[in-house]
This record gives sequence, structure tokens and C-alpha cells, in this order.
Amino acid sequence: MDLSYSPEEQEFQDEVRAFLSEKLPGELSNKVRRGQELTKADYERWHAILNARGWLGGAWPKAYGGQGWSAIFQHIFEEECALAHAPRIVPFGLKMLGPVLMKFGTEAQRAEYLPRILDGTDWWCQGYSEPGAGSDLASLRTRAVRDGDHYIVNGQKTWTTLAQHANRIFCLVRTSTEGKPQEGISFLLMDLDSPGIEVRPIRLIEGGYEVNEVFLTDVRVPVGNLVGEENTGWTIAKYLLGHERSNIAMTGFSVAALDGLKKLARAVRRGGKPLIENPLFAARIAEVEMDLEAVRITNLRMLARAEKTGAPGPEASMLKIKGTVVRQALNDLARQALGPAAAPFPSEALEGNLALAPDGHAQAAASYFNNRKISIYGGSNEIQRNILAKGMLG
Amino acid sequence: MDLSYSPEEQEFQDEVRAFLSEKLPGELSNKVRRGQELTKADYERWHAILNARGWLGGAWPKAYGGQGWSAIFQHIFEEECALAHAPRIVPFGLKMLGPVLMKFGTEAQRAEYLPRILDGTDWWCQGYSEPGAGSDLASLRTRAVRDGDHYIVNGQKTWTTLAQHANRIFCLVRTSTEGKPQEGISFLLMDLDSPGIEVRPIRLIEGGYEVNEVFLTDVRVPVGNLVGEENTGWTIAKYLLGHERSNIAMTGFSVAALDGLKKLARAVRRGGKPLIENPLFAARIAEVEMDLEAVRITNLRMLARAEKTGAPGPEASMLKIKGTVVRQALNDLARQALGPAAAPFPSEALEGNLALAPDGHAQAAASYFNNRKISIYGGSNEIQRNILAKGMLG
Amino acid sequence: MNFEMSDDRRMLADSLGRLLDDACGFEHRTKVAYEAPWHDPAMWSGLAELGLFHAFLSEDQGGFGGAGFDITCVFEPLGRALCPEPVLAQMMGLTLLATAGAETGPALDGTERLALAVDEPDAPWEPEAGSTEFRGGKVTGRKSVVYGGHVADRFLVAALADGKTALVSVAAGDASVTPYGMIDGGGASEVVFEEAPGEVLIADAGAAIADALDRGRLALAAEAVGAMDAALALFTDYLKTRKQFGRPIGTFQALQHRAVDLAIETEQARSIVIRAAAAMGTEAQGKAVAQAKALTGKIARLVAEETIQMQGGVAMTWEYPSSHYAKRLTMIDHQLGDAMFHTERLAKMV
Amino acid sequence: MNFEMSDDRRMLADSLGRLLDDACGFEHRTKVAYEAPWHDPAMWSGLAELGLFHAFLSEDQGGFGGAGFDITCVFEPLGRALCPEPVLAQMMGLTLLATAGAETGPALDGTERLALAVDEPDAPWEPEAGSTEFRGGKVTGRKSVVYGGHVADRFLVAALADGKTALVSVAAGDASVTPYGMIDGGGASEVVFEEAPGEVLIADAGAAIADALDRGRLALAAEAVGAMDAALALFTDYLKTRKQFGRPIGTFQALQHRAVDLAIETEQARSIVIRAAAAMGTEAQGKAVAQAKALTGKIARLVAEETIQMQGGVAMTWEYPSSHYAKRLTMIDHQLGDAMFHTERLAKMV
Repeated sequence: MDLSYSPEEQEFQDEVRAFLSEKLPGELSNKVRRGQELTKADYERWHAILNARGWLGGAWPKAYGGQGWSAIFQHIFEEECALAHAPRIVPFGLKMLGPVLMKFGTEAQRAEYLPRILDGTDWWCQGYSEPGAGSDLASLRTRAVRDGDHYIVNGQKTWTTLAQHANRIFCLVRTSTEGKPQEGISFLLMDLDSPGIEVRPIRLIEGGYEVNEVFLTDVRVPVGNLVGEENTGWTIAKYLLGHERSNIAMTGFSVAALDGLKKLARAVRRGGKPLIENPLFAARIAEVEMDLEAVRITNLRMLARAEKTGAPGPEASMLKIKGTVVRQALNDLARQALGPAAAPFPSEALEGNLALAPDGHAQAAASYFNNRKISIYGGSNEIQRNILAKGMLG
Repeated sequence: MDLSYSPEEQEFQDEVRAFLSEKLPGELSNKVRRGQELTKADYERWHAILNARGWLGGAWPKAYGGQGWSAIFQHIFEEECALAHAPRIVPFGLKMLGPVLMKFGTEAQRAEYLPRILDGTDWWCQGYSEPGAGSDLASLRTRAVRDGDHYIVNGQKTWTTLAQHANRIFCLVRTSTEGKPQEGISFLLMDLDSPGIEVRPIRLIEGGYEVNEVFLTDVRVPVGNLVGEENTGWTIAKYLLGHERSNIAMTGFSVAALDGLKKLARAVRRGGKPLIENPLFAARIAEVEMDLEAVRITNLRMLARAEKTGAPGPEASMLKIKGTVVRQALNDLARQALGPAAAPFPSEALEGNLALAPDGHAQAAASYFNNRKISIYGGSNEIQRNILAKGMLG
Repeated sequence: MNFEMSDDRRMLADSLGRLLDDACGFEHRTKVAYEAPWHDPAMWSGLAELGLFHAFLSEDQGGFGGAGFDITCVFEPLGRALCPEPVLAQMMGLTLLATAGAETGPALDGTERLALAVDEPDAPWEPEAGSTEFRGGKVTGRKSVVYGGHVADRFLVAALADGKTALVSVAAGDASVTPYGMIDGGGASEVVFEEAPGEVLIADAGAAIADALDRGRLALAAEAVGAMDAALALFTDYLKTRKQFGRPIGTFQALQHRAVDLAIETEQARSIVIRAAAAMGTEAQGKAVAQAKALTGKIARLVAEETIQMQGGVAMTWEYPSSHYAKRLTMIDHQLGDAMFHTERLAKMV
Repeated sequence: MNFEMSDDRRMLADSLGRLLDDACGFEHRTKVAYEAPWHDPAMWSGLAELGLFHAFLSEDQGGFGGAGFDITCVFEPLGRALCPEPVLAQMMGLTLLATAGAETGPALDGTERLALAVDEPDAPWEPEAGSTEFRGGKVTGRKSVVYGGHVADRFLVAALADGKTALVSVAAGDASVTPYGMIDGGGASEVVFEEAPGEVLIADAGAAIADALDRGRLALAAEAVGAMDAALALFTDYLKTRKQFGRPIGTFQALQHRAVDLAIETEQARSIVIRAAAAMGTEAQGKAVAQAKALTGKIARLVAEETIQMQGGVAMTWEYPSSHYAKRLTMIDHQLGDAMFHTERLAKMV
């Protein structure tokens, strides 16, 4: 038993810290810390900084311009980034499509798309969910019908995150209605500029715009944009889901949020004293903190196992559930801590002498509402429980 | 809107209080308050005292020796009894079989059995559950086969409360295996002295004996002991379940338990101060108290509705769930309040100078464990949720 | 024992419900709730014409109500409709004017809009702990998140005067008012008084303010119950109709049991509000109101979180009313003391 | 990073597991656990012969272990087997003897049985708050619920001496000992000292006792994880085989989701115990142990309550092992500080 990083891992951790302290622009980290919406330029700026260091695709094999990071290196990198309030890396190209192309793509597809992901030429988005197919993804109905060298695609995708910034989309589409629903799905790449594609923003609960509907009407897609064989899209989707497990527990974000919460509870006063001296509120912080500490260790256990066996095991679903619950509990306490000051919207409107919340917390309520999403997307916590139940009870 | 009792009801409440203060023996109320097991003689003594006043079957119609109490009168009576730590009335004859015979029994059955319930000649127990049929009662397998003027009964019943004190049992038995499982069930009365009946005690988690297994081997039961028509037992069982709703939320017990808990938390010291001054513990008491207050009002709302419409409505299942959860939370806090002193068993072994728990609380842990049953028996809280879901979601 | 609303109250609640159906439909409500001035004069007039504000005062005081159930029978429909108008501020203001024996006519007919300026940035929910002062006829200090302050004609201000908490009336024009909208809709304001001329309405106003706050808490608890009812109705409808894996999601037992728990808790909330309404004006008022505010606060958050989680993505969108109920149900706990604040008060009474 | 047990520890844990399979089977265990003297000399000897007690001290101290993971690798199997022997008392006693530099041989080989006498009726879990005194070579006071006290040869007593908390050794024969069984099995005792001759082992023992208590808390947390594992194994087996309404109850989604939550929480418990074991001897020890004890206490109760509820009546019976796991999992929280006690300590550290 040894919970500490190896000397090599520690050295890498130091390296990441030094890099972040030197290269992460304060404008960006302040925006992240305050929960403000990032612009497309913000993301691109950060991606470019990372790419210059060769770390944007750090987990990619060296052959594709990456560093071939182990799961633990990847974890260290992401945790440090979160602690430093770096913008998150937009995952659709780097963590989703990239690995899919490496495993299922043709040589030509890899050569065309992988470099454009790293250098920022392409911004991908993900066309999975549909209005009628959320948790039950396999019931998707967007049709792709072969017409010579093209597929003609008709249908609708939804919850497409940051599609407003994207120029490309990878989609699950139905190419056959025979057999089980899973068997007729294909994985198709599209140019968002194609005629017949329309992106419409969806406004979210807290007022922001980060997801979209994508309408597909007689969109012509070259057959060369098919990834893998026709009707094998479900295998690819499952691979992607099983592969994309790093940062699933979001412990880096949560550790940073806990730190922010404690500062907030010291700054805010209730009953004439700092809120952190309130025994009930302090006990709640203590309770979240012990849960977070346990999630952090469970996360390390999963990483160690993945390093050995190559598979994350059922801990992945557990981490998704517990990691999101802890993160939401932290959002909840930050919102609560502000009392009446949490309610004004948008809080940035109140500045200077009239500012209501300590720096970094004006968006506490908005972040709380927005983060209700994390236990819904990427396979809701209910779906994760179904998966775990199958393993546990057969 | 008026939450107070009518003048007539208030008068009755005063009458019950006066009666309890005069007639309830201190030996009995002390045993109840301390959570000690009552003997058969204890129960019989209390039944006799109530019967002498005409209140043992207070909810029974006057024609059968009762008072024809309204649901509210019955509630007042039971709440006051609970607050005074009176022994509970053994319900199997009075609240279960009695009403069943009144509705489904023959004139002869009523004449024979009802008086013997009130005067204490008969102690009934209930033969419903079977080892393979708990929540899924309709799957019961105890067979009753007609043989001339008798049924020959073979099978096994379980969770038969206080069968060790009983001389009679009413059973659900299978008289037909055709059609749906519900359709082949009959309601049969038996003498526990009948050859072929064996009662074996089941020891419970906390060490006590209050339930039993009842083995039935070629038991000959006169056909005159059939209640209602053959194969209509399910209707009777459902009637009984729907009818037996008084005291379902156990608010009287819970109010008494809350009172005891507050006294306990004043008597016990932690960190050099009374436990009740601990902000976390006091907050937990406050939380249970508000839940209990709400259950109490929901209970009154149900009574008022039952008084008007004759039916308790879905609140009955809600009250079962929330009432048991509150009761268990109170048991939980009392156990916790004792700290290390909760653990010795049986705690009465430690008396005088060595007594560990304030008077009345030596059984706190045992009561906590024993009361895990209340959310299981009589239709578990999961079954209640199924019932409510059907009403809510169709 | 009787849990039926009186005919008068039922008529008022029904009329109010009909008015809100017309004047506060989802799209119009969302527009009003989130755009300056966060207020619809027509809706306000409609409420006033209904005689709504008269329900908050007794006949002695010039109204036709004033009891706890008069408050709850109004605020439940307001909660169901997510009405963003500052009725709460008007109600608490009227209560205090009446207690002070001051003129209530213009406020009763809705032509004068009141706001209670009590909270301060470092002392939320504790009027005694504020540092706003009244001296030589002038008020100086800052009041924060003043509900209804965005449209108020007059502020009723808690201010220290001669070592006591006084209630001082200040015309809105004499204060520096920064209006803003709220994340759950509707408006409030920051209010800064710099030597603002004020008139003392009650010199030793601690008890009067505490009573007004209690009435406000009861109103919010009732509003929460109304919003829960509406949120649950949307939710159960969704569970019955939305299909996943080939069947309505309401047939999945794990969701069923959680849905049932929400229904049970909503009944708990309803019950504790009834209890508090009945306790108004009795010795039990303080404790019963604290219980009602704490328990409804806790349950409101549960209903908000669970209805979002079980409905999934759609409940995260602005277009679907469920998200707006979730916001109101969550943020209602931030007004006049949250569940923790009141639980702590209750913990000291056990 | 490495989450594998070392070979030595794995061998010890495996040997211990086999011994407990033989010597602490359910029926025998239940008999020993609930009948005076609540102790099986043969089981005790078996544990001693395994060298178990040597695992609690470092090589310097005459053992072969002494680290946090040496404690957890022993107490997890003890928890799985619900072993009623007072190994915890022996472990804490040995720790203190070694810290004091006193003779540990007879305790290491199990011939001397130790018990730590710390709690008092009005001061549970707070050795500094006791009123037992040591004066002129004699101990006077009462210690309450002394685990292992029912069979101890020697008590290590926390007593006030010269304004400090001293650790005093008192022979069992010099104290008045009232032994009794526990509701979750095993034994303890009330111990009254009346001018009992004692020998000071550590004059200023506050830190040494605190460390021994931390090691005890870690042991209990690990024991809880072992008991959770065993309880969950019984439970999942029951869910898979028991049928209601014509199918295994483990196919009902509402139960599935709750079962999954228990599995998740048990992993949380395992993780926090690993964290605490790793923190022993470092600056982080106090906080990490408090977290482990608080979180396992909370989760243990959840596992106990939920496994009873979902298995139903059968889990309420004495004959079915599940009930005994539930009792141990519940009562473990009553030893060395419950979840609330440690959460409160942690709340002061946030």
C-alpha cells in the first residue's frame, strides 16, 4: 500500500504546476474561478498554449503528436489544471473523436483530422442524443440513407454542447432498421457548414447558452466520412464511453470548490460571526470534505487498477455517481452560504461598493443550477446505477 | 380551517385522560415507558380494565358491545393511551377479526366469537404471512382441502405475533389453485389446540420473542369456521387492510418518544455539558420534531377526510411510510444519545449505582433494533410506495 | 376539526387563480420576471382590483382577512403561477403600517407600493443585527436584497434609534435605489440611505417586525407549497408520457419510489403550513412558523433537485416551465431565513 | 501508487481469515458472543499463536508491524467474522505499553490481557474530561463500558495526577469489576477503583492516549469495512435468490438502485480507511482518522438499516447472520466517538 506518486509522477506534477503558474493567463483563471462563461477565443487561447507545450493531446500516443501519458499522468495533469482554475479542455475532439479515429478510423481519416484537432483548425461537437433518445441512446432515429457516394442524413440531434463554436460534428446515425436497435447505427463525420444543417441554441435553466439543437435536413455526407464499418457505430460509442473515464469524478474541480467554499464561509457573516464558525454549517462542510476525500482515494484506486489491467472496472460508474453528488453538494453549500446575496441575477451587474458576494462567488446560484446537469449527462446517475446493478445482481 | 377538536371531542379527550390517570397501573406504564417486554398477564390485565369501562372495543358498534366511536374518537383514545404509556391493545381480535366477522361472518360466528374477544376468553393471532409469501401475500401456499364437514389444512405460517399467548388463529389458506392466485384464498378460523398445530418461537434481532412460526399438519377444521364464501379470502384480507388504519402513523407513540428523548438529552452529558446543548444533536431533534408535527397534521387531515367520505385515501400509505420513518428516527437518536452506555445487554443487568442509562432508556438500543420491524410489517414501506405509485402514475 | 377552506377564502383563491391563469401565463410571466422593470403594472392592478391586499388585514384594520389562512390561501396560488409581483413586500408592509396605526388606504388599493428594508449585507435575516441608524430625523445605512424595492414607493426601514430597533418610513425618492432582477425571476434592489429624511412609525419595533417577518415566512412557505404542487403536476405528467426503452419512464420502479417520496414530502409541507397558519397569533406562532419555513425550505429543494434529475435534460432548459419552478423552489429558501437558520432557532427551543 | 497489500500482510490476513473460518463460525460465534464470559479462550489462543498481536507493534517495539495498514489488515477479517474477542483492547493496550517503554512480552503472546479504561459515565470519548484521580499511588474513580474489561488481567487507566492526565496501570484484582455482555456480542465491564494501587506508566499521557485512541478508531473503521463486505455479500446473495411476485427481488429496480448505493458507500468507506491508514504517524493522522471514523460510522448505519429493510423480516431474526452484522455495524459507532462526535471535531478544523 502506497498512496503517494512515484518520483517520476511527482516530478511531472511539479512540472505541471510550474507550467500553470507561468503560462495560465490570469484573465482565464479568474473567469473560471468566478464561474463565468468562457468565449470561443478563451478556449482557443488555452488550447494553443497547451499545444505549444505538447500537452493538449498529452494522453495521445506520440505517433499522433501526443505524449503517451499514463492514466496517472493524465490524472495529475487534469487535477492540477482544475486546482489552478484552468479552462477545461474541450473534450469532443481530443478525448472523444481522437481516440475513436486512432482505433476505428482509416489512415486517411487520421491523417486528415488528428492534426487539425491539435492545432485548433477543427472544433468538433458531438451528435449523440436526440429529442426522443436520451438515456435510451440506442433508440435514436436520425436516418442516413446511402445514395451513391454519399449518405443523405435527416433527423435531429440535441444537447450538442458548444456546437455554436464548432465547425464539425460526429454523429451516431441509423443506417439500418433491421435487427436490434443497436445493430443499425453508424458513426458519421460531418461538416457543420454542409447545406441542410442548422444549429439552434438552447437556453439553460440559469440563463446561459452552452448546448444546442442540430437539425439535419437532406444533408449530403461523403461515404468517406463513415468511421468503421456501416452499422458498427454502437461498438464505437461504447468504446468511447468506456474509454472516456479520466476526470470522471471531477475531484480536481471539487477540491478547488471546497477551498473556495471555505474561503467564502470565512468571508460571509451570520449572527455577527463568520459563517464558518456556525456549527451546523461547518459540520456540513466537514461532511462533504470527508466524502470528497473518499472519492479522491477511490479515484486513485481506479487509476491504479486501470494502469494494471487496462480497464477501469465498475469504479467508473461509482465515481461518476459519487463524484457528481459531491460536486453538487459543494455548489449547494456555496449557494446557501450567500444567503439573500445569492439571488440577484446576473450578479455581476452589482459591482464595486454594491457587490453582494465575495469575489469569485457572484455566480454561486447560477453554478448550482447549471451543475445539476452533471448527474444527468454522459449517462445519468440512474443509468449508472442500472449498469452497476447488472454487475452486482446479474 | 379549524385544527381543534369539537367540544364533544375535547370532552372525550378529558374523559380519557382522567380515566388513564386513575386506572392505568403504574407498573404497566413503567414497563411500556422503559421498552420492557409485557407478559400475557400484563396485556390481559389492561384489556380487562378497558373492558370494564366499555372501551376495549370502543370502535365497535354498540350492537356488539362497543361505543361506536368515530375515527376521531378512536384517534383521541389511542393517542392519549400512547402518551400515557399504556400497553397497546392486542389488535388481532379487536381490530382485525372483530370487524371482519361483523362484515363477513355469520350470525352464529358473531354470537360465538365477538363476546369472547371482549371478555378475554379468546386471544387471537393472525396467520397471513408464509416463509415464501411475505410482501407477495397472494402467493401463499398453505392448503385447505375439503373433506366432508372439515377442511384438512397443511402448511406453514410465519411472523405470527404473540402466538405464544393465543388460543385461536385466523388464517388465509389456499382452497383453490385455479385462476389468479388471489382467487383461490379462503379465510379460516382455527383453534390453536387442534391436533397438528405447532407453534415455534422466532427469536428477534434484539433477543426478544414476539413472533412465531406456526406449523399446520393435517389440521382438521370444521367447515363452520370458514368466514365468508370459499375462495373469497382475498376480499376479506383487503377489507381488513383498508379498514385497519387507525394509529397507522403512531403519532402518539412518537410524541411520547420525543418527550422522552428531550429528557434523555438533558440528562446525558457530553463535552461537560448536557447533550441537548450540543448544536448538532439539538438540530437533529428539531428536525425530527418538525417532521413529526407535519405527520400529526397529515394524520388529522386523513381523519377528517375519513369522517366525511368514509375512506382514508392515499394518505394512509403516506402515513405508514412517514410515521414509521419518524418513529425510527426517534429511536435512532435515543440510541445515539446514550453513547457507549447504549451497548450493554441486557442493560437492566446494571442497576443501582452501576446503572448506565437514565431511567426509561436502558432498552434504547434494543428498541431501536426491534423497531426496524415497523417499516417492514403490515405491508413494507416499499409495498406502500408501489401502491402510491399506482395511484400517482397509473 | 375541519380542513376545508372557508367559502370566502375559496372564492378569493379561485378568483386569484383565474386572474393568474390569464395575466400570468408561462410566456408572459417569464418575460416579466426576467426583464426590467421585473414588474407588470397591469398584473399588479389586477391583483389590487381583486381586493387581494385587503385579505392581509383584519376588518378592524380596514381589510377583510388578516388571519394565517388568509395569507396561505393567497400565496399558494401565487406560488402555483410563479407570480413575480412583489405581493410579499406589500403584505409585510401593510402588516406593519396597520400595527403602527398608520394610513393603509393607498397600499390597500395598490396605488402605493411598499417594501420592507430589513436585511443588511453582513446581517441577513436579523433585523436587530443591522447597523443602519436613525438620528435627528435622518436614516443612514445600507439595506440589501430588498424584495420589491425595485418598484417601491416607500421603504419601511429597520433602523437603530436610541438603542432600539425602530421602524422608519422613507420615501423611495429619498434613497439611492439600485434595482435588479433575481435568478428566480422578479426584482429587488440595493438601497442606500444617506441622511435620508424618515418618519418613525414604531419606536420600539422589534416585536412588530418579528411578527411581520413571521407572516412573511408563512407566506413563503405557502407559496412553496403552491409551487411544489405545480412542479409535481408537470413532473408526473412527464413521467406518464415520456418514453425511454420503449415504455413510459413512470413505469420504472426506481423513479416511481422517488416520485412517491416527493408526493409524501409535499403533503408534509402542506401539513406544516396548515399548522403554522393555525398558530398565527397564538403562543405557538414563533415555533410553528420556524418549523414551516425550515421544513418547506428543505422539501422545496428536494422537489427542485429531484424533478430536474428525473426529468433529465429537458428540465434543465429555460423553455420548459419545470426549470423555473426549480429555481423558485430553491431560492425561496434564501428569503427570510433558510432551513438551517430556522432549524438552529428551533434547536435552541427543544 | 500501489493499492495492493504487501505479501506479509496478505499472508497474515489470509491465515487470520482461515483461523476465523474454523474458530469463529456463525453458530459458535453467536454462542460465545452472547454467553458469559463472552470470550473463548481457545479462540484467543489461536489468535495469539498466529502472532496477531505482534502485528500491532513495530520491530523496534518487539513486533513485526505497527503501521496503519498492519491494523487494517487484521481488523477487516475480524469484522468479516464478527469476532467477539477483545483484540481492540489488546491492540490499544500494547500501543500504550510500548509507548511507555514497559514490558510487552506477556501481552504480545496473549497470556496477559489488557483493557484501556478511559471512558466515564459523564464523559464518554474524552479522556481529559474524566474525574478519576491518581494520588499517593492509588487510583479512585469509575470507568464505564470498558471494552475487554470482562476478561482483562490489567487495566491501563487514564487518571488525573498533578493536573495532567496520566496513564496508570492497575491489576484487575485491585479493581471492582462488573462484567457484562453487549447487544452486538462480546463483553465489557464497569470498573470501579477505590484507592486501588497503581503504577504510573506515563506521567503526561495525553498525547500517548490520543494516539492509542486514533489507532483504535482506525481499527474500528477497518472492522466496519470488513463487516460491511460480509453483510453486503449475504444481502446480494439474498436479493439474487429470494423471489417475490414470481421473480428474484434483486430484479426490482427500486431495490437495485438502493443496493448499488450501498455498494458505492462501502467503497467510500474502504477508501477513507485506506486514507487514514496511510496517514498514521503523519501530520494528517488526526483529521484523517476522524474522517474515517465519522464516515464509516455513518455508512455502517446505512448498510445496517438498508440491508434489514430490503431483506425484510428474515433480517430481523436472530437465526440469520444478517441481523448480527446489522447490530455490530450500528454499535461500532458507539465506540471511541460516534459520527457526530468526530464530525464536530472536524467542523472545528475546516
